[in-house]
Amino acid sequence: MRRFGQTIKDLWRDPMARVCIVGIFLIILTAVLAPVIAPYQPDHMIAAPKSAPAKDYLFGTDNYGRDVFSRVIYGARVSLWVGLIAVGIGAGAGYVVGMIAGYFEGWTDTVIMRIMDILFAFPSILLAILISTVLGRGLGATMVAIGIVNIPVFARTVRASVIAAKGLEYVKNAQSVGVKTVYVLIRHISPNVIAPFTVQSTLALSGAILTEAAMSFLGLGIQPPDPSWGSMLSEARAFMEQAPWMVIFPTIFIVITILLFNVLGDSLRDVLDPKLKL
Amino acid sequence: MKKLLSLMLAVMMIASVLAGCGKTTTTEPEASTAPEASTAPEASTAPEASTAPEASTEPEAPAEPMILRWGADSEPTGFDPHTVSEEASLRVIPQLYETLLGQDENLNYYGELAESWEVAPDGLSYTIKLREGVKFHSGNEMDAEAVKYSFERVLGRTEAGDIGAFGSKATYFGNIDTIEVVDKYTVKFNLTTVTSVFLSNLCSNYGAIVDPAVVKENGDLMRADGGTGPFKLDEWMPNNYVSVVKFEEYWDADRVKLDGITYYLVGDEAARLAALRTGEVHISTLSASNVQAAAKEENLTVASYQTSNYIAIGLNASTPALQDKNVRQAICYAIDRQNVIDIVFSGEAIPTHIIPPSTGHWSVPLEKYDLYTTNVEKAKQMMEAAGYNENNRLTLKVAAGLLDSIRQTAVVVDQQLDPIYVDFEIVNLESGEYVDVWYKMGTPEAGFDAMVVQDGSGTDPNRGIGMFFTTDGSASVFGFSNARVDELCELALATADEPTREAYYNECQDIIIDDAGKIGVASPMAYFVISKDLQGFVPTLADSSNYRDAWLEN
Amino acid sequence: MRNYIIRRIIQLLPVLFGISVLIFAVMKMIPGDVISGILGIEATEELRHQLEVKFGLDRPYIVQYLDWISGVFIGDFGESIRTGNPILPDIMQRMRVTAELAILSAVISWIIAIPLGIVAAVKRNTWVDRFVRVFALLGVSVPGFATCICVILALSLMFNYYSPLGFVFFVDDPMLNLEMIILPALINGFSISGSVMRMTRSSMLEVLRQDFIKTVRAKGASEKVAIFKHAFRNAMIPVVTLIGMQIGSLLGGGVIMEQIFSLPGLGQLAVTAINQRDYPVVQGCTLVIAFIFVIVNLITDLLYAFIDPRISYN
Amino acid sequence: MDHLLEIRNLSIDLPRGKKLPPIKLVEGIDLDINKKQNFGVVGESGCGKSITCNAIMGLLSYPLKVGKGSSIRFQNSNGKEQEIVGMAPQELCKIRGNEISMIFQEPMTALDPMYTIEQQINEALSFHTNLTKAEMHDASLEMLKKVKIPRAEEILRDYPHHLSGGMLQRVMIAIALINNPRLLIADEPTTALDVTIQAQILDLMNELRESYDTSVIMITHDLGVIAETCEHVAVFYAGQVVEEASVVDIFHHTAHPYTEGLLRSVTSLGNAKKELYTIKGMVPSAGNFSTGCRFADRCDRCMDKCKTECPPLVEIETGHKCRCWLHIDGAVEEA
Repeated sequence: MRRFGQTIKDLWRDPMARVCIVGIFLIILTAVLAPVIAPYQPDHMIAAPKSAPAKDYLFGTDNYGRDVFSRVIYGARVSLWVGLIAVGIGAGAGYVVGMIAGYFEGWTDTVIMRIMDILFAFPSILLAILISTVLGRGLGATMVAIGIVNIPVFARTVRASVIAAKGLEYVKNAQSVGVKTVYVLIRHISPNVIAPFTVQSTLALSGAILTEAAMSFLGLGIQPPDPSWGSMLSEARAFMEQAPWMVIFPTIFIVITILLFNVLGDSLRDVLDPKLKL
Repeated sequence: MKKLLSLMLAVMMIASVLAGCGKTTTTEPEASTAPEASTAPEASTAPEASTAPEASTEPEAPAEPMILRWGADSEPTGFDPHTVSEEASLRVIPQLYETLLGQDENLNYYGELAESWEVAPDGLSYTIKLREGVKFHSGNEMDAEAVKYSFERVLGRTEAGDIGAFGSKATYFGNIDTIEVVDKYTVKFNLTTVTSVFLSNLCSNYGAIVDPAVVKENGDLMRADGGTGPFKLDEWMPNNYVSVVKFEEYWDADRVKLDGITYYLVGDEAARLAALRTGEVHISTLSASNVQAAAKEENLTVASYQTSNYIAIGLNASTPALQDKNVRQAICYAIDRQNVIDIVFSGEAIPTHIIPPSTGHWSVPLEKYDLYTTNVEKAKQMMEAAGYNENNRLTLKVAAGLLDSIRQTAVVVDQQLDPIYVDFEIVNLESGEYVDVWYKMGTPEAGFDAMVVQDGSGTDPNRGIGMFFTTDGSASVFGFSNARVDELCELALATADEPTREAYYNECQDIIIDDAGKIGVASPMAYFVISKDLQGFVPTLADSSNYRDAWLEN
Repeated sequence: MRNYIIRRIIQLLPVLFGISVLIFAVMKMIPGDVISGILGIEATEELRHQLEVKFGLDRPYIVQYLDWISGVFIGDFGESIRTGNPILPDIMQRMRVTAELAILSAVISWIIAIPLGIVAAVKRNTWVDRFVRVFALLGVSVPGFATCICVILALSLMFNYYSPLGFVFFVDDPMLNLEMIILPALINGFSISGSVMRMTRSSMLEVLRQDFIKTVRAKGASEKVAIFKHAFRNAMIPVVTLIGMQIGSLLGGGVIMEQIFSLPGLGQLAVTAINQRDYPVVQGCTLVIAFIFVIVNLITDLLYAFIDPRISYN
Repeated sequence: MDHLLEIRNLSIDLPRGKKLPPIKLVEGIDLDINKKQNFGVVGESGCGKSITCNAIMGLLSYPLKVGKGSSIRFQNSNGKEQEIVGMAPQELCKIRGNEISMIFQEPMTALDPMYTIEQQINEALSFHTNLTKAEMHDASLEMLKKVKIPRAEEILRDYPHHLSGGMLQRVMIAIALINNPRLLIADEPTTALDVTIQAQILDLMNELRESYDTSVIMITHDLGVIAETCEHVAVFYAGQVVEEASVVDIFHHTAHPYTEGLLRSVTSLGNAKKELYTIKGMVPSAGNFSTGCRFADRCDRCMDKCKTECPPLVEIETGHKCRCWLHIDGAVEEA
């Protein structure tokens, strides 16, 4: 894992990346230490409903009178968790499938890509409903649903870059010298796959958090009363005028988190992609 | 570069060709949004023809047609008055169809398609004299034959067989024995048993008079228009708008000032509020909290009336823990109804048990029942007596969904029951699932211990109690069954004398409330947010969609 | 090339077949059924049975599936259980709305994203690059429906404007149609332009480092020719892949966008049908959406050969 | 000015943000190239020889910049003298590919994979001439014949990935010479090719030089190529010209110890058996050149003066310059 340490050191030099790493660390910290940081329990009704931000409830209260600030903090825990695990599933499976399809071409490639087409062509909402029905609602189902929806996208991206990488000279050389296939895949081809893969995973992460919001909009995502940014947002939709803070603060947190991950993705791409040094 | 541009064009060409084909007529009806299964049809919404105040200045017909723009929150499934039950369809049906009788705001009957009616002394037959010269939208004349055909269609005695009409139940027209056509404009209904609610049922849209020719030609009235109402069906663009236009040969045509009504689907509440504010839409429904925001707008007014719907928590009789009456009563004691009303309905609703106060004298006053005065301390003792304490809490799997008010009530009540060792595990079901679970709520297969519902008890207790609490009542899903209640309901149905019916129903209410199997919470108001341009529209519990006297200022 | 297309079309069949089996199974697995939806609360046992027989829901699943799929081949998607209408014409009509929104959003996103992506790559690490990257990130990270609602509320509060209601097709009244669809298309276009912009920048950066760019410049080409004629052409493949994916999903219908702007699109139809367990409609919608996906994917793959001579399919 | 190209005090900087001064990759380069001259530029890789030549074409890749006080003067075909450093981009485009053209080391990746060979040759013509499509076609066809490409008609329609390395390099040469440039810069044209093709390309270049009266700057690290093709040679080391002389003087009267070391480390049939000589130490990296002679710590005849002061490039004989205290008289203490 020397490379990983090296990547972090390189990343640290880029000021933008430094901001992101600190930002993301803070958010993860808030999520983990939610019970300590949050002044109230997320589902306790502490004041009159829909009251404006004030001293003892910084982000105001929602239509039940619960403290939006505590809910946003507890929400971080859920949204981040959903985002990371879902992208993990999607990226992991997608990477492996993409590699195999891209490298072995011919029959395996066609079969795999056709299965990917099936999953990809399937309207994601319906796929989400299927999975949440089979697995029962709540956190687990949402994560798996979003994960599976992401697999084809990753597979396609990875496959495209593997095919492109195979065309390069040095990969052909490695093959011609009789290097074991797995070694070629990992050692030679994957560095080329890393750049688009990183960009794709940061995009997928933002997509995952937004999809979680859409799913709770349809009543599929996180069940009340536990909060996630997405469900808070879809619940607050109807009160946009009288209680705008119910919408503003979750949106701000969603936007910030996704921005941080995406900018980190960019800097990571610059660091990881060997050709992009200067 | 040239190649690139041609390529882009190619892609766009294919997509637009794909979009271009399949040009079809616009009157293709569409599957609707979730059925409001639990809010059963308002038996009472029949058009009201009482003498509305004569409009002072008769507006001369402006050049442009006067079309009322309605902001609908959901999509109708179809317009067959005998079978459809969603709120979205029930807005449009009263414009297209009419019934023999109507009920005014103080629930007195008046003749609509009927000129006069008399009841035989033994109460077993009703003779109705029809209004003459009334035309269907198809141009055929409305006569006794059409009335006979309409009721036989509901009872499944026409060639179409049973069409799944609600009216065929005993609680409606089930006990009509024969229908005689005395002459072209006189119809006689012979009943098998005395039914005091027969006249009130005649006002419901299940008793709408339809044109036999149109029914035979189209099979059903989901998309075809066989009514006599002031407006006829013009165009239906699924998931977008439904438009009805003025029926020239309506029998009371000079009273109708609007040239047409178009119901636009604006699913999103914030969007509806914006459309109302900009005048893009004249009238729409909003939830309690947004109504307060709309009331502040100077070009909008709010017309509201107390509905006969009520939010309730139904407990699954087959759940072991809930078989202990003390636990059920403890839950009833612990609920703070005013708190629910303040949070979920912004204070604009009234506490209620299983028969809402808006049904007038039929509803036993809430103060009579100690169970309905919040007493958390007593509830706590009852729960402790039943063996529950801080580390042995009762967890109930609660189903919610369909309406925001249902979802929010579940969350608020869960919070209120916390001190008496009860926790809700709320699951928001999506409408199809909600309806399915609703049927099984009396059995373990439901998979839920309780369910928050919004039921409509209508204007007559025969429906409010008969349908929901008799053992084989079609809406009695929570497994409640009491022989005495069944017996009382039969007796009440059989007598026409009001005071005795009231005594019977009061006793029923005592038994049902004491059992606390279904705990009433609040009866919400219905709101219409109306643009100041719309005049002459006064919605009431009896009739909330009568636009015969309405007109638009500019 | 021609027999490649034929081969790919043949490959479509198992995909569509797979999807039809999957969607058919899905609809059977989802709890709740259409009959209880229709009858509402006053259904009796024998009435349910009658309706089930009428819609053929009592037959074994295999028979139901074969009956449905054989109909699909001859373009008869069957009737909707809820409304009794033939399904295909209804889906086609909705398709026109969704396609129009999809194309307009896609074109808007290209207009925004591709030039900015190129500029960001060419003027690397200048303030332009940073502005573009932040602009793209905003597009990706702001939740769709939050933007829609804010825009609607802002327009109604400040300009007392609400987009006209009652959808009108472009053929019937172009101006009104455009006025209706421009707002959702702009918001949709903006949100999907983010990822296209990032992909364009990322692949342009890679191409600009290639040797042949230096050769082109050594031949005396101006910066404009080097960037647009040579660099962009090479950078297109990953961008076209992404655009292909996006168009595919756009044509699937954006439910949230359609619901907020009450556009009668395919997404709205599908989700409504799901809510009411209207099996044939859901099955029909899924098949049509899937068919579009697969066709768009095929077109994208063919575009590769069209753009890049190194890739050939004969 | 009688030279075709005069480079005076050329330096190339690598900026390190606003605070730190830029690193000077290449410093104080003075070179003169005459008409029809074969000028060799030799040095280990990383000594700054190719970025110097890129600077001539104004093709320095991001973030490198030409340092202050550098001057590259060029006499174009109608005799006008132009200063290339700081020239307006449109003007520069008129020179590139027309007056000065360049061929690169990696033929496989030097052509745009998306366009046919004909399109890429015609493009070079289209920038500098207004021939019609047909005329361009004939010109390219004729040019391909000149560079001895068989089946020229078909090759025109092919794409770069259809051709071998040798073929592609011939196409590059065709592109470079098609506008009859006055100066051709060849940046290690044969390094990527195998030996047999290498010889053919070098013969082809020598042949073409006659008919095109073009002077050539041959950049290479291979002294064999220098010997075969060049008349005058400049030796680069760590960003400086350390020796410049005719090819004969370089090989037989080498003055600079580094050049000597280079020559001795070339394998020739004669000393196949003896152990190969290698210059000890490493080339200093661009950031920390010593103030003195940059070859000091690797030079076995290094003196104290070499460590402290950088020797100037002095003409020790006519046409033979050297940057070494050994050859600057008076500077040498009696050893």
